[in-house]
Amino acid sequence: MSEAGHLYMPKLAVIDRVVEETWDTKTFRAVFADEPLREHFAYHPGQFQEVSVFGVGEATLCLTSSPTRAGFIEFSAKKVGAVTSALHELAPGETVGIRGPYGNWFPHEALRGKNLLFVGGGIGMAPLRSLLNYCLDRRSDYGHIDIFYGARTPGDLCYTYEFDEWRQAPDTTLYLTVDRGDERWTGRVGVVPAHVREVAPSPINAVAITCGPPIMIKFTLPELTKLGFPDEQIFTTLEMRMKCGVGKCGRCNIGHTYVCLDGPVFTYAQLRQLPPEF
Amino acid sequence: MGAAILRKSDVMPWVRGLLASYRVVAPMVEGEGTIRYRSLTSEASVVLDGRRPLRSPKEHFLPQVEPLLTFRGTGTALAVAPPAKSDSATVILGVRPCDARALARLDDVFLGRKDMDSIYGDRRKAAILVGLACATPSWGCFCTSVGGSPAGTEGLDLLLTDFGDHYHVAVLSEAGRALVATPAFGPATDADAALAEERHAAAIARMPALFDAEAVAGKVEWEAPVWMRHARRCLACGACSFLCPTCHCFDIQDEVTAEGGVRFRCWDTCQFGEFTRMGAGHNPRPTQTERLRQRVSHKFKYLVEEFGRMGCTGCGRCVEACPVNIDIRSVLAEIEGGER
Amino acid sequence: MAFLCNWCSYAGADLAGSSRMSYPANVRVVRVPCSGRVNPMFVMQCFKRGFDGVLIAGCHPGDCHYAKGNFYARRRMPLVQELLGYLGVEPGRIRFDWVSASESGRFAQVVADLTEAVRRLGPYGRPAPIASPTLPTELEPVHE
Amino acid sequence: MSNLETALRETAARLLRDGRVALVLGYEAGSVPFRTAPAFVERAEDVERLVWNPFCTNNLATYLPKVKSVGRVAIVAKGCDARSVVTLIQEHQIPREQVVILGLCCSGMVDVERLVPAGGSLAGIAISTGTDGRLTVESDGDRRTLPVGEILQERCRVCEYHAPVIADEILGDPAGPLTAPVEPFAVVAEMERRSPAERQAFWRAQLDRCIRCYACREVCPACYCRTCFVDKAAPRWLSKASTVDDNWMFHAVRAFHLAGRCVGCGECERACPMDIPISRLNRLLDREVRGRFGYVAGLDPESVPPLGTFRPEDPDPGGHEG
Repeated sequence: MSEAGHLYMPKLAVIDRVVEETWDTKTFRAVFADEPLREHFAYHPGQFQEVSVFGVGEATLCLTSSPTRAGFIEFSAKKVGAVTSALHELAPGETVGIRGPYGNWFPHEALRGKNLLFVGGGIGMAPLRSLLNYCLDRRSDYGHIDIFYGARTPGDLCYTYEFDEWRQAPDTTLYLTVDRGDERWTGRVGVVPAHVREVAPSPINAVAITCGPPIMIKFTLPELTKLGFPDEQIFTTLEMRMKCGVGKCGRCNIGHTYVCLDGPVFTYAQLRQLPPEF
Repeated sequence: MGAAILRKSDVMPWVRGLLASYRVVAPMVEGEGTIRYRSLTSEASVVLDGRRPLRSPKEHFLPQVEPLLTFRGTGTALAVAPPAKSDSATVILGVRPCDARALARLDDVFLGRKDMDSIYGDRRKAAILVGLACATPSWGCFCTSVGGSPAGTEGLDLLLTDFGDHYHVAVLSEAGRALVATPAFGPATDADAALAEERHAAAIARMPALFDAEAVAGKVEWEAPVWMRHARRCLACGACSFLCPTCHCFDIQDEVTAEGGVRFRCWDTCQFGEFTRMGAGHNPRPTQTERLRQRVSHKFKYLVEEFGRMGCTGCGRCVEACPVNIDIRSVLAEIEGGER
Repeated sequence: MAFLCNWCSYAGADLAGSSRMSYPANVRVVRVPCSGRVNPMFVMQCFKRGFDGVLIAGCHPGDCHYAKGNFYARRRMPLVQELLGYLGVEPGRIRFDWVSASESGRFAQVVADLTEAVRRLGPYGRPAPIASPTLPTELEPVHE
Repeated sequence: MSNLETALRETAARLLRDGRVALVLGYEAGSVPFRTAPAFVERAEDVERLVWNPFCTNNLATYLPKVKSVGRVAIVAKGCDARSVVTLIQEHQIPREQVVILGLCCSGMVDVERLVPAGGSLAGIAISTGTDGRLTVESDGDRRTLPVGEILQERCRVCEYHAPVIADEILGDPAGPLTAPVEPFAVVAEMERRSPAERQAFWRAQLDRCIRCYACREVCPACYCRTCFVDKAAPRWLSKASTVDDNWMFHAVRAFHLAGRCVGCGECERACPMDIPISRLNRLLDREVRGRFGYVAGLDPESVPPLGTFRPEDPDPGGHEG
């Protein structure tokens, strides 16, 4: 047994802050109990982790904070199952277990100098936010940034408190849309892919990063192809049922690809190679 | 590496001697006559004859349920502890060649793929495997069709061959030699070695290969009527996977106890519906057709692509356990023969 | 563990309490709308979790607030006693009876009888820890 | 037996050709001589796959809720299987008019372990059926002739309904040659002679061997819940860990869910890879339901299941003393 314990031993972290994003989604900021780890928990945008609520279980959640902002980690959870429901009951001061970071990440090195097109839907914005804030913290490394973010209703939009920060960032444009507006909504209405088609961002020296519900991905990928984005320059992160996160429990394979090891970030070109079982 | 002779009457004295410095795990009869590998106490009755047991030594390295950690307290006072160490030297008796080969497949995943699982790894390092060659195959056996043999030595430290009132003991490793260095063992002559060879050949002759597994690996296709044809009668129970010595999928869950709680891992199977069901209900493998395709492709295609060797050693337990007679040998023969 | 139907038995127990009747304190009460609501799984879960005895009390036939809940229970619970008895749970551990809202004395008596019977039978058994037949199972003590 | 097989194939072909059914659920040859496999025949020319022999052990009624979407289904049903179909109709899992029951008068299914002497191997066994229904078995180099009646499964030795109680077509002789059934509840009484402590020890040792593969649940026609209590997360009745207590809870609750519904087809015990005698629990409840409510499962699709109704004159609780 290595001194850090076996592969499945989580590290303890204390909930520092809970933000209610929507009626069923919360963002948790956690601080590692172990002092050195608090500062040096190295991770990349796009990676995921197994969050434990002891007595209930573990949930696979991506890191939504950017590694450029050290001292804490953030993850968002939609209330769908036993563990996420238990998470939603937690208040600051409670302890959770963290295993990770796991999986690959958005290739932020390779994206340097490129224009970035973010296309997010609902809770799918969580992994994109990690990369977006990473790029905004190193703004000069990247070209023009377009952000398309949509949700079913205005009440389903997450991270609303960072919208201004995103809008006012240099050479960055934020397009918000909702499937159904309400009386106070003045922005765009309609599904995200439609707005991407309408605005038609240029694919020249550009990369698209998208994540959202399967239905949105299904209609966004063809739009990006029509706009001229080559398959290798479209990145998405797959939501598969994962359990161990380290390639042992046999749960997250698509063909012989293990999403927890070879993903969760894939290019559209890679997705096309995978058997249609995700 | 040499050989020895062990009279059957000397087996239990030898085993009692082993208990002084090893934990001994051996096949023992339970309930209605089914055999299970259990940790031995001195007066237990070991079953070393008969056919390959329905349960395998996999259970020692990857038990059906084992604690990963315990926890107590809440808030900032929550404390977590690792499970008891399980790396004490262990001798496992009566390991069939197909089960020893199966452990090598588990090694690929638990020791090889990316980070090592130290819980499994510690037990593997601490285990000495005493093999027992198969004289008569069980009705589901097909080890010879997947590159194995009833007298295979891969992964074993000793191989016993039944000579009636005594065993021929082939020494296959230094660890095995250490076990044989006791008065219970007598010298083996060249004639013994020849007789062992003869017995092995006879056992192999009883098991002609049913298909060429190498060919099958290349012919496993995504869209093929063989999946639906066999999977239609599958009832989605877990018998095939739980008894399979190379199936290793597990789930991790928590249980609250009086003192606090325990996180454990337990066997799971891709044949169960909720194995891949996601939070919002989407399930990439909704019916048994996808699940049979996953189970067969994983062992005969994906693992071949990743490790260069199949994830099946032909023990036949899935064939014998299936309540609706889904016979993986028929599935593979159909795949090899192409769709008739 | 005592499953008390809200309209009769629980009221009877409440009356027993308010009129200062003494009955063994080691009974835990779960209020259910009706004895017909007591799912046999509740009874089995009690024994699985280490309870030593279970009482299911409902209204006398004809008094059920929902008219027929206790009639269904009257068919169900004897079968539960038979099945669990077959599995080794001594019949004395499960008491199924009628207690009306006014029968506070009877409630105290039923609880006393059941507790005495269970005391004589002894503890039913502690839930077994997670065990593997080939490995040690003692979990290391949780160090603070 | 073979003329039954021929009659079965002709009936199936007729039903398929006339378009009266979209699917015939039957048995086809298995991968070894002593096993058959459930068959799904959809075309008249495929009826040659259908077989009838003493190894047709599966209770095909378990497939009915799964295949009913194809339209009308014909099902080959032994006496016990037909009673399962009655239960499914009674519990509105499949409408009566949507299932065509091919009732086979069955003379019992073989207990595979009894084909060979103790310790013998079934590997490479050859079996041929004589005209008189006796089996000639060749294995491990010797030949034996075995009358089917002597190597029956336990459930067949106690069978009271070898002629199906419900059928659209009856194949075989309803007054068939089955010998007088062994008293079905003797095995139940045997356990009741043991003390509670002995019973508890017996069942804990047996259920400790359960690997929770759920073969017993999946082969059982009466177990058709979409989400079984085992798979529920809120409340979590059962841990996924196969501890003896959780196994105990699973089998206790499942047995109770079958009270007054189990027809005693014995498939749960046959399918159990660990040979755990779980059908005894159902046999006990069958005896109790008959004794207390005069009800036998799977005889009348119009009747109300015993725990779904009551009679005012049902006995009051006896207030069991220790």
